[in-house]
Amino acid sequence: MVEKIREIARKLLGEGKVDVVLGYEKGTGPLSERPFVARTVEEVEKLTYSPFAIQNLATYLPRFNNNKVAILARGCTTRAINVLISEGQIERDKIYVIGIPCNGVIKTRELRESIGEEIEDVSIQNGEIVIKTPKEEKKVKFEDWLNISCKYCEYPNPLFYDVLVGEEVKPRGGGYPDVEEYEKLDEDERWEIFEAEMSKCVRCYACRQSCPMCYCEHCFVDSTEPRWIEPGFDKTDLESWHLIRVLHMAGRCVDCGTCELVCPEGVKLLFLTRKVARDLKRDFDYVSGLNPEKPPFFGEFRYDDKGDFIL
Amino acid sequence: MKRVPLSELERIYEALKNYGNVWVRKKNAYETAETPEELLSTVSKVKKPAKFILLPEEEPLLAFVQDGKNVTFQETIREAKGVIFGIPPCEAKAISLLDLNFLQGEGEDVYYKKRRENILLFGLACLAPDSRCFCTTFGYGPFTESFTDIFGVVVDDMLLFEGITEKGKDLVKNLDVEDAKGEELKKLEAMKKEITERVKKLDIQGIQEKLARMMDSEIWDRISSSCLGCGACTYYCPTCYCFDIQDVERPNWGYRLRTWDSCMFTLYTLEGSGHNPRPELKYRWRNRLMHKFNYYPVLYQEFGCVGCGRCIEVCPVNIDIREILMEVKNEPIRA
Amino acid sequence: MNPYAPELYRIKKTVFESDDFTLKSFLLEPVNGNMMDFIPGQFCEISVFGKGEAPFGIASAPHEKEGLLFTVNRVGLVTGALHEMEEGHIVGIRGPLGNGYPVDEFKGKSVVIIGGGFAFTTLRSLTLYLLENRKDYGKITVIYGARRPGLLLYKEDLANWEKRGDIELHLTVDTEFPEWDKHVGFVPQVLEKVAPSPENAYAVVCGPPVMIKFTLPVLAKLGFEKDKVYTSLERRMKCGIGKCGRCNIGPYYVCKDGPVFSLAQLEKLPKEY
Amino acid sequence: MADYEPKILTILCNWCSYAGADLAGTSRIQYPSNIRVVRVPCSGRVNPQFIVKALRDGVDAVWISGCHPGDCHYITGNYFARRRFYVLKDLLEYVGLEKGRIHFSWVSASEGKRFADIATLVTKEVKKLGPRKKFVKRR
Repeated sequence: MVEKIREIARKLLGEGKVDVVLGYEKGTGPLSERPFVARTVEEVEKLTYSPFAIQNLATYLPRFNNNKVAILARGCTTRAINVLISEGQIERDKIYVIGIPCNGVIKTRELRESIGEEIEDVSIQNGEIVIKTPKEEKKVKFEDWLNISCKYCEYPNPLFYDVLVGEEVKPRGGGYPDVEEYEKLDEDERWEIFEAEMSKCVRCYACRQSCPMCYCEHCFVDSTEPRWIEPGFDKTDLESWHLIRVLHMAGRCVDCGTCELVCPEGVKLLFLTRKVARDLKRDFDYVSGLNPEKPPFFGEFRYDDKGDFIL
Repeated sequence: MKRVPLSELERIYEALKNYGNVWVRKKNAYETAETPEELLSTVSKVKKPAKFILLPEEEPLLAFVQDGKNVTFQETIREAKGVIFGIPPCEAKAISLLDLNFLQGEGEDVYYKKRRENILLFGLACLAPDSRCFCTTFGYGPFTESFTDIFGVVVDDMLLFEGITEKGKDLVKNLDVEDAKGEELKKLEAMKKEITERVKKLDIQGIQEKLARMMDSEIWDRISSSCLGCGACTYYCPTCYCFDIQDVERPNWGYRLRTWDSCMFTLYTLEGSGHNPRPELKYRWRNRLMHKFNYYPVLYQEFGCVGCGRCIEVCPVNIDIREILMEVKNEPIRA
Repeated sequence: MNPYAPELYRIKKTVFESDDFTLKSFLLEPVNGNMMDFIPGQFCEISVFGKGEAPFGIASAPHEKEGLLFTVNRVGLVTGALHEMEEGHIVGIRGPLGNGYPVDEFKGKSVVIIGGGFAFTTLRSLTLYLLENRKDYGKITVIYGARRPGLLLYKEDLANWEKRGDIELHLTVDTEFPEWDKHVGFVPQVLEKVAPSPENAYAVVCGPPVMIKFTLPVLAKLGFEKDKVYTSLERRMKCGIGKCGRCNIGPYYVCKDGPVFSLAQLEKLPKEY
Repeated sequence: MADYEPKILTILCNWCSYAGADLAGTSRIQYPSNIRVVRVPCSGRVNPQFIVKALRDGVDAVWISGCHPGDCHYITGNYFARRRFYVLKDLLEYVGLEKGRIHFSWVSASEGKRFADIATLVTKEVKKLGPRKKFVKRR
């Protein structure tokens, strides 16, 4: 698969069809694969791909609006591209999509931290992640460390592509069991968990910056007039920040999970975004990023929208 | 050198406790120890550095009351007294770098000073440098004692330690502990050599001068191309200190709050007029790297980095400052 | 001493400087009666409690003991709140901050003061200082321009200076206006026309970036050396004492080592301003 | 809790609900004084951030009222609002905020009685909940 990606990239850059190829390269140490912008044929040799490549590459697209770009795209990446097109941020014909059917990405940070010691090498064998530390060889189940969105992903295959690398995979079958699980808890338990999660936030905004949909130049969190979110670390400010961000994501979030995967404090965010995605799908039959022609969720309405909560 | 068996740490714990709060290493942050056993923490790199104690992520500077057209205010200096137990040399050095900014020059930062003066650094040698550590690059190592007040090493089941500064010596003097034995000291020396060598040293000779000539290099484009522009690297960095001051308003009162800021944010330099002297990520990256490896040396003859590797670990896209330094080193300078 | 604790000042007088009501001047007097000493070109952090702090150049001259004068352009949170304030309101002042113009270095020399728009604030301070110590300085030339007559600051002072024989004042506006009998054209053009001699002279330039950009080549053409041209920079600032990090240009902090720099100094620094 | 008088931020659209409140007043229909009215052009103008901010800044509950579906002065403003409020309300309740802190209603200009009834109902419900313990600023 990696060889195929390089071959395509080499050809695209060599023939001058694109200026850059957005892909992944090996990170520092095992269990990390990071975004990489290949600009020359030589640099193509660095390109690689594995389930440890967590960042959704669509985040970088608006930066390259003046270039022809090839992008490695999973299902969620293509959905993000669709949303970005529908919101007028990028143009489809400037983007060459190298589609990658995806088996899900691994919660690399969480896994690394759970190991707690130096990791020398990592490989994936027969549905298991084999982790070599100086002391021992640990095996953990691939499924257990899957990003929660990937676990229930309905769109693992790129929705569109200019070239596809590998065979399409079978969707894991959607659903939102994690959200339903949370809903079963009683009100106070839910609030306690929510508050505990949010108070971990250090306001580094890695979630916002890594999100393909957070392209706003001026974020509401930085606004001083009016001051939606006050400076400092009051719980209510952290909570409001994440709640409102999730609201801004309604109908736009493509459930790639990047925000949660990159958070240095491991703040759980997907239980919020996925809750909204579930509501939209269940009650409005709306799934984000399937169609670049469709207006944004909050930009349209139906006369028979749910209204029974209104007195 | 003094010695105390790890099983009898309560002998020094009481003395530390008498001095003030005792912070110990926990996985995520330095926390107050409730029992002497907690001194035994084996965490080798605390995620949130000790900077969080000296320069907390938020801190009210003033509180004010408004009464019609009148205003009165009060300074709200939050003091702290205690011992940071087990702080590794890299973080202790980082604090010495923070001191350069906050305690030197015409305007001493009283808020920082009030805490710094009363916090004792009980350093411990770092026995488990990981693959992201590169402290030896900066002329010190996992066994360097000079940035701490008291410095110790755990050798087998024994804690060997000694006072370094006057303050540290005073505290050690009054402890009921015996002198370290010859063979323990010998073992310590062997450990020091072995562990120090384990840390991968970078050759950054001449980087300061090189950077000075690279202002207009295209390398900044390349370096910043995968950067997302979040503030994780700077927030977890033990030497980054940039802060913001904002007011919080309530009906008829309010407070002035100092919070961390990051040079990687657009807003950091955005002016009221809308003009931004560092409009793109590449300029912000240039400033961050220059600050640590050129401006800091120009101002204080010290690099603004201690090689702890935290930024490498917390970066969402795993940008590795070591690779960048090497890239800078190897980049040809165009005429 | 706490460098973050402001002194309380009371607003003594306010006056709109421009006809579009975006520029308002505030005369401030210390609540405790102790006026600060300062050098022209220095600035202060003004606190509007509850809104925050912002830096403003001091527009009054050190010898004007009736109060500190600041002229504030309404742009954001702090300046907006400041504009709403009236006589008697209390604000906080931290300062004087920064280095100020090298008035001692100017001694015995001629000084050409070139200003544009509302950046004339610290230049007013400088001009008044030079006039107060008139015998110490050579020829004083002031070239000041704005888009239209209504945007020129300190009209009373300008009228006074026009009457004096010991200062050469050139006012200009961008385009023709009824009843405007002075220069018409941009500041750099007027500078070229006036052509002050670089002989034994210093130039001080303050204004919007675009004005500065076109003024500097004219100064070079006239023969002003780079170490004889000074300008005052603006940057986002918070602490004002070189601690918070944001206003650095190279290893220098605009708040502490600036805001006044010579062109010779700036040439060696990254173009981050 | 008998003497607990909650503050309820009430955002009313100019054309229907505000007129409805007016009618309630001119018709001398009694309703609780706990509501604090803000008039907006249309319920579609209400940004969910307003609601979150108001709660955080200390009101006990928020009630938003607009024109009945089909009656919007701007034709469709309230339909857009309906979607937003649905998502917001569900999300806030999902994270554990008590049900009954946010209310929405449609009240037309002729429904003075209905306005007073809903005001009474909302106030009663909020009183039942008591002072807010969640989402409260520490200082």
